Amino acid sequence: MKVLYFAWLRERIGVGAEDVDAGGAATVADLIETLKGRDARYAAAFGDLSAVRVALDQEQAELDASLAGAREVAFFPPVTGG
Amino acid sequence: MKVLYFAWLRERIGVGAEDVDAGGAATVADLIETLKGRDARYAAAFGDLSAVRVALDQEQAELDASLAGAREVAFFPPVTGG
Amino acid sequence: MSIRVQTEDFDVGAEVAELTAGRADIGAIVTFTGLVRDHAGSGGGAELIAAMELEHYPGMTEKALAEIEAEAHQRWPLQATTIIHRFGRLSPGDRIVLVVAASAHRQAAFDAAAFLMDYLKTRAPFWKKEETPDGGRWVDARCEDDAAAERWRKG
Amino acid sequence: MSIRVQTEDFDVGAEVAELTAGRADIGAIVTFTGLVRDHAGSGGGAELIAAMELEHYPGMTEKALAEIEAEAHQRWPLQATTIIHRFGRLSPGDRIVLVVAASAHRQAAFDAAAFLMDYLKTRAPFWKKEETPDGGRWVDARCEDDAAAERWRKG
Repeated sequence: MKVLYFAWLRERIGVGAEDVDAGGAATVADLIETLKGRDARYAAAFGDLSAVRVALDQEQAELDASLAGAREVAFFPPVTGG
Repeated sequence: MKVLYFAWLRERIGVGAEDVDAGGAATVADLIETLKGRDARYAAAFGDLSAVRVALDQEQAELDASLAGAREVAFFPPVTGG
Repeated sequence: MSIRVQTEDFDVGAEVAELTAGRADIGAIVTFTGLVRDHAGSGGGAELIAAMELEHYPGMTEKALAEIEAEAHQRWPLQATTIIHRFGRLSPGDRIVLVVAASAHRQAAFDAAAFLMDYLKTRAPFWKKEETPDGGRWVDARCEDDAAAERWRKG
Repeated sequence: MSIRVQTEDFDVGAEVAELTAGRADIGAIVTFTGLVRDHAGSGGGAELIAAMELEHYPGMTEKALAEIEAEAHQRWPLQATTIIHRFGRLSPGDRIVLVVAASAHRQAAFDAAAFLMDYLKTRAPFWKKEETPDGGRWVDARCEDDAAAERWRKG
């Protein structure tokens, strides 16, 4: 599964995109727990989930959404365009 | 006193500006009565006062406004700019 | 603040560029351009318009536009505004009017531009005559325009 | 309908001209241009901004903008719309975003342009990082932007 990070999530984790073996993760929240277990950078990036948004295959989704069928997961802070 | 007419008031009366001796006219309404007495063109132009607006010295005013001090009176239909 | 009443056309991009030249405190610019449509009526009626004649009241027009512009600056934190209104003979597709409002914030720019247009339509002494296949016809004032201007009234 | 996500600057006048070329059924065009301000904070804070870095999510950005534009066309009788959003490194005074809405009627053009901006600010995946004398700082999402987008929700 392709996982993307944007803005300060990308900066804290140190990478913009990576392939992740989601393993047994059924939901976005499960995937976040798996990532947080990797190392301190992920734990810091996902420390405050109220500031984290997710998109599944380029559509905004909730953090408890199912990962079934998703090929691309993106994590980012609330958007500030315009 | 200088009197101006715009849009269809100008067309009906046949003149855009003229000097008028307001005589004893104390209000705009008095002036309109004086003008209507002149001939059929004025009577036609001022036939429906609900469609007539007035400005005194280039400021919109009511038809019962006093003419005291006014040097320029303009009659026109409701504006349609923009 | 800039007001022009003219027969010549205007360039929206050039007006915006002039207003922002050499400054970096503006965050939002809203422009409104009004154009002559080729069909009469608010619903885009069936009657073709060959041309439009715009008459105005020189002197009072400039005064009314200056008042409208000053009122917008009193109501919103605006950094700059431009009002250009053409008069004379215009063809379908021609630009009639331009309003530009610049502010640090987008809501102020949007509100001020809408306000300027609403007040301009109900207070500035312009009259439109449409030339149709049936002859010339003075455009009636629209109740919706009065209602639109009314919403800015303070209680 | 036209959407562009690009590093290059844009020309407001040229965009408006392209949208109206060869047609005379448009009565009203509203444009919104957003610019980089030289001071941080919604109140025009004291902190100087040297530059702004705009990051986005290629692919999702275009999809989100297309959805926002389609929704505007469903809600209002629009004849044409344009959305241009820049990304990359920008300086104070630089243009960031352009929204254009064209309609036969002015209220539809105003409402659609405001709607496009409100939705773009809360749904399009862009992030801004400001460079200040104290270093780089990611701009926080503003509650006012969520509230502004919320007002278009249907009951």
